[in-house]
Amino acid sequence: MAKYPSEPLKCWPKAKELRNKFYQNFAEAKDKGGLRWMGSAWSPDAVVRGLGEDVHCITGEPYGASCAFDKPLSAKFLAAAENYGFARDLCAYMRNYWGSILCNEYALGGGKFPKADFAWSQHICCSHAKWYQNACELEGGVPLYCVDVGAGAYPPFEPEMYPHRVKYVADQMLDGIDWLQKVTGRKYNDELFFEAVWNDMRSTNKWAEICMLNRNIPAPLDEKSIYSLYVFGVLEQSNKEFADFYDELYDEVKDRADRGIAAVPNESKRVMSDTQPPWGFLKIYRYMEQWGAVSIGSLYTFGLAGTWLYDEKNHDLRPRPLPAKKPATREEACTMLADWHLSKPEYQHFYHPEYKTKMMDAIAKNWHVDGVILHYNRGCEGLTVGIAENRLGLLKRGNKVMTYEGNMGDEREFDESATINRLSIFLESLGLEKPKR
Amino acid sequence: MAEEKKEFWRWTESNWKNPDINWKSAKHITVGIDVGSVSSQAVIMADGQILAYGNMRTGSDSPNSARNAYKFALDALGDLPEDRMDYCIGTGYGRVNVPFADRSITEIACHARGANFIYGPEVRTVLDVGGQDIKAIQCDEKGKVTNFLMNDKCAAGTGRGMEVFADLLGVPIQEVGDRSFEFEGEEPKAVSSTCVVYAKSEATGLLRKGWTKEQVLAAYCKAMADRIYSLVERVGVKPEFAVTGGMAKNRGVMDRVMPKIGIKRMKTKWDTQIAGAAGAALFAHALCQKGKGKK
Amino acid sequence: MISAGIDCGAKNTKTVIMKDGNIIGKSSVPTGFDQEKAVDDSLENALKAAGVSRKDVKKIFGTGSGKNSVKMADDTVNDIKAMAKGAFYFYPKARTVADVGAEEGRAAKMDEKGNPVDFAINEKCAAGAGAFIEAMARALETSLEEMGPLALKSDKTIPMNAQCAIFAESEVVGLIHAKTEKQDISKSIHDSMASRIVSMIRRIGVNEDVVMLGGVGRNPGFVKAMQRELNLNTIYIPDDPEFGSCVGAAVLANE
Amino acid sequence: MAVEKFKEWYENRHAYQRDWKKRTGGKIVGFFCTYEPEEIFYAFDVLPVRILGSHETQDVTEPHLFAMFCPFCRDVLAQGLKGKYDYLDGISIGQSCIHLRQAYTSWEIHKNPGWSHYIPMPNHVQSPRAVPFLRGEYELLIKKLETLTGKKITDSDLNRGIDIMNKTRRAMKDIYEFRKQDNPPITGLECMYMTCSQFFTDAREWLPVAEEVKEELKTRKLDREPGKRLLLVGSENDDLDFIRMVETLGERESVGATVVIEEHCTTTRYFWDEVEEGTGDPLKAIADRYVSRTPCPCKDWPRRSRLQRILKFAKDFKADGAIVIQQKFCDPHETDIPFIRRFLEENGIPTYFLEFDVTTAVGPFAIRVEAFLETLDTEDDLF
Repeated sequence: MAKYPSEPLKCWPKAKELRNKFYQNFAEAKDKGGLRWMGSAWSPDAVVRGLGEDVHCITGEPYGASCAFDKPLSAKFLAAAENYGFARDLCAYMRNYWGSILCNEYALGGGKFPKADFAWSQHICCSHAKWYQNACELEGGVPLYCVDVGAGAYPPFEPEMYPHRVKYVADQMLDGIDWLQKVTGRKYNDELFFEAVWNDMRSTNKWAEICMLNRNIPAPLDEKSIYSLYVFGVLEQSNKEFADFYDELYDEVKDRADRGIAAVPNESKRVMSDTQPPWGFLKIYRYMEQWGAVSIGSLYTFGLAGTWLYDEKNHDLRPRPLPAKKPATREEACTMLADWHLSKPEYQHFYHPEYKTKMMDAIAKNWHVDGVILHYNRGCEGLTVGIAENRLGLLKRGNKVMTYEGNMGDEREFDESATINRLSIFLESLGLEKPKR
Repeated sequence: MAEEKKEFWRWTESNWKNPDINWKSAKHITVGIDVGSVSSQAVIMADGQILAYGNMRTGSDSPNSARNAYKFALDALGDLPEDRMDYCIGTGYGRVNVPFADRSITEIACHARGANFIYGPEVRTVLDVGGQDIKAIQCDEKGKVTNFLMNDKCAAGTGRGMEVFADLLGVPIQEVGDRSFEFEGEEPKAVSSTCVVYAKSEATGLLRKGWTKEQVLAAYCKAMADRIYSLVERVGVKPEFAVTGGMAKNRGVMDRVMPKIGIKRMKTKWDTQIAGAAGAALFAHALCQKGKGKK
Repeated sequence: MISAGIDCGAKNTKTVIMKDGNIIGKSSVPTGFDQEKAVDDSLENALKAAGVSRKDVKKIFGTGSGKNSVKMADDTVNDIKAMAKGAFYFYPKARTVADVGAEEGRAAKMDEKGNPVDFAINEKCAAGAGAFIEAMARALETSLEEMGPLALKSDKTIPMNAQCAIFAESEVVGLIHAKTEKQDISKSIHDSMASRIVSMIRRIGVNEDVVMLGGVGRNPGFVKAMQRELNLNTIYIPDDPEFGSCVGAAVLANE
Repeated sequence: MAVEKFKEWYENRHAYQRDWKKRTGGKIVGFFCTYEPEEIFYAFDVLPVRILGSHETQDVTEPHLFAMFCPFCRDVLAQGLKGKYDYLDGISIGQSCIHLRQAYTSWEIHKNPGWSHYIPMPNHVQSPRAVPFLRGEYELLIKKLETLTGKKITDSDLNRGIDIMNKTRRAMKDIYEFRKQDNPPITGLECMYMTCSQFFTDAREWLPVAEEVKEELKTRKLDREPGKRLLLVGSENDDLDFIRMVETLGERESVGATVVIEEHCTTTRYFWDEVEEGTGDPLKAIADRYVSRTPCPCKDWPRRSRLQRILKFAKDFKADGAIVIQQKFCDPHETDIPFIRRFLEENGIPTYFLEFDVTTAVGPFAIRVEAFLETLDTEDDLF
């Protein structure tokens, strides 16, 4: 008794192909005389693209998540990290990553763990720079550069974006360009850089536009699919192919929305989530669908790969518009990129949980959400910082909220049956009926 | 509910005397007392050789536990006057509550020294699984500790947990090891919780599902083995490897830990529970020899 | 109309028979290893106590961790809902309920109809459940029944730091060695557990009227400790607090 | 002994601070992390006091902090929620770890402190861009403090702030010199009372007492065996009970110890480095100081700059071994500790690791410390 028509996404094969190519490029970079680098999902990867088109990256977070899908392998990596002396409560992605180095095993396609030529990352939570600092050391001395983006909240949360703050971040990028040239011995190509900056903004703007389409009832995308699609904005935001793909994807999702195609045909309640899910247990989303609940996304999936601005007046979250023109000088490109990155929604809660609560509540209201499910994720202190206050803040604003504890990348900390039990209680309280047994 | 509850956890207390040594010809009589959270041992040595020992359950009163264990060892011997000791060292969790001890030394040092004695000087890694603690110790050829690690804040995988479990299943503690292998078919998956209280409820759930006691025991022993292994692995295993404490006698756990470690554990004719007390008595003996004993 | 609620818990299985909203019979039996048998026995006993026969019962709802073993149930109810309805039955004014079972502590906030609007569950650590006091009673070498009254005799505050039931055991032994009065240790045990439960209740927010369900509601030492921690003069506890969720299930069956 | 005054201050911090307000009519701002430029507060004649926990179990922070955040930030937040600091005129934090930031923001949400200010202290302190950025932030802080006090300040006010802070730092370093002696005339516990009480008192009142102690130490002899000399390395640690336990082990056990030096944020990371005076740009000089001080590990990258300082401490103070202490769930330290331990071991300093919980009793640690001290014992009488 489906309420809405549904159909699979047409761009799945393309998405799969792009993803495979990305990983393959990294693995094979050296054979073709190229370079390999490692860094976080939030690294300003556009800067690196000025080194040439044969420079490929491995992005730590999606790699850590990929490990989590293979539970026995992940268990081995986690144990290796623990045996080295790393605490069990550290970021689960990071431990999977270090474990891969320590075991010298590559989770994507097997073989030895490909050593990077340099590390290029950013720092906002307490772990990001330390992640690669340690990885560099474990790999026997790989050079490291990190851009600190902890320069304060973006307007409207702060009255203005103080020039010295943007300058701090932009100047680190400028220094980073010199550093990149020094450690690679390559000459830097500014044109490639300008293009990459533009693609970074294009892809993250378009991702936000795609998420906007999920305001539609029924939702054209469910969060499980979103997880497979947002990854491009996470892997390498400045990648032109990814930006182009998001254009295509936008058209398809727009068409679905126009035609009333649902991701979940029996959608009768809409929920949103927060933070990374326990990757090994995405079946909890299927379970919700059986009840007729669709997860329409989250500030996490919207904001990790998308750039938005919070509109205080209308209490809404809106895609950040592209600037009027592309950058023309190195300084201008760094400034534009710094300013763009500083406005990431996922950076704001590091300064105050209220900022995140406002954005989440705006999603709840404008995406017609009936309930909020917060994952108290033991695997990531960065995205769970302030989450208990978010819960209180969302409740205060009249939302129904449930929480569950788990871990995005360490299955030992997820209790499946207890979580299912909580979910059923919550879904029932939203007025859904449990599926017949 | 009239039937009185049997205490399946209760392991056999024992004492022993060495028939080959006459204490009357000994120069130094030294005593080591190990008051643990679950069991207490007293080892009496004559010139560095074990003369007698006693092994008992610890009561809630540790000064008495120390005295009782010592008395129990004296009982085995029969004719040694209680005050004929040159030096006594207390060790274990209740070490500061051994009223007649001249000095106390941690059980970490004593287990290493004791393992060196009961297993031989080749031992480099000692695993001691006690009532509440798991200790992985590295030592040199003299039995001196070079590195050690202890479990923190959670008693999962310890001897006390095994006792609670034996009680729950109604399997006498001595039989747990053998029984845990007596089932048909595949080895069951380890229980997911080694927390004593939760493992209990998980076990109840498994029994309700129709598992045999033996399968449940296997699953629990496996979980304990996993937990113990993770600690051992963190300190690093250098051969030779020896196990002390009560858990050494539980093949249900040990036969599941050893394949993971990948080497054989050393064998001994001695009761593994007396290692700590033996180490203490040996330290006492060394002090006497150097004229640093009392008097 | 006659309805029944059966709560198959970790330790005991309870049944309540209701007629037109009044309790007419109840029974509790140890759950043991065979849940289905416990369910049968408990229902049988309760029917006997109520003086009605099985076919008089129009609807049976099951709840508790073993709710799927309640084979004769027309439907099952989740623990939170059953607990909230039970509390509402006894104290319609209450908006906060806590239920402390043998292995789990739960708390919920309710609306004016007794439906849960927010909830918290204390899982994974026995230090916040009834089993904790039981384990501590053994360490203190006293009976579970004596623990509460013992605690009431003490006015000392000794912080209990161990977070694991097994370590708490040795902390208790340590206190005995230090010649601490049994009554003071008992109070410390109850304070420690109450603090954990209150921590959980605070997660959903404390309202004036708090209802407590679950077997530990019979333990005066624990109740006193809860009052202290919550800073409340009264906590509402029905006469047979362990039947709370069971009553909730029966009420829902009746509805 | 003057040294006892510090213990009194430590234990009666609230009474002192309330009294200070009454006496001076001044304002007090509570700060959460040692990345707070106290010089600027002193320039405004505002008293900056650090908020530390009370080491008591509590049940008020559960709704605000998810379980995986460190016990220290919980303990700190509990102080606010329980109203123990209701006399403050404001709160502030210089950004370091995100755990403590949570305590700050929850405090701000639920206690309405009136005045609050967040300083995005740069994380990339090894970048030349950090100082100009931080100087910009200090200008914002000054504007904000003007709203609190209704005052304007000049460079000479800033110099006054620098002067008093530098003097307390120098006094403490002078006192630490005494700990290099074979039998130090001051224990680790006393030093900890001294450094922590500086967080709670007006530096101008604390300093003369410290100077008095300096004089007394010249002739003081302690009637105790120093035992093994220990270096403490770690995260936030004002766990006086632990240090007391370590330093009194020798009274009942056959091994004893004295803490002779620490590398953590309640002592040396806080006070060791001074602000350069007479540069003509005091605000930049202050920024320079906070950027170049021994960092918290979350700012110690890409180079691990703490290692050399820790080793120098170990050598200068002749430590026999190091105890590495970490608050449970403290991610910044957890990312450094495996490397610090390896580094110290390679340099001949044995280490032992302890995971702390400010609200946990020190009892279970005694056996570990004692066993560690036994491994440091080179006397062969036992073998």
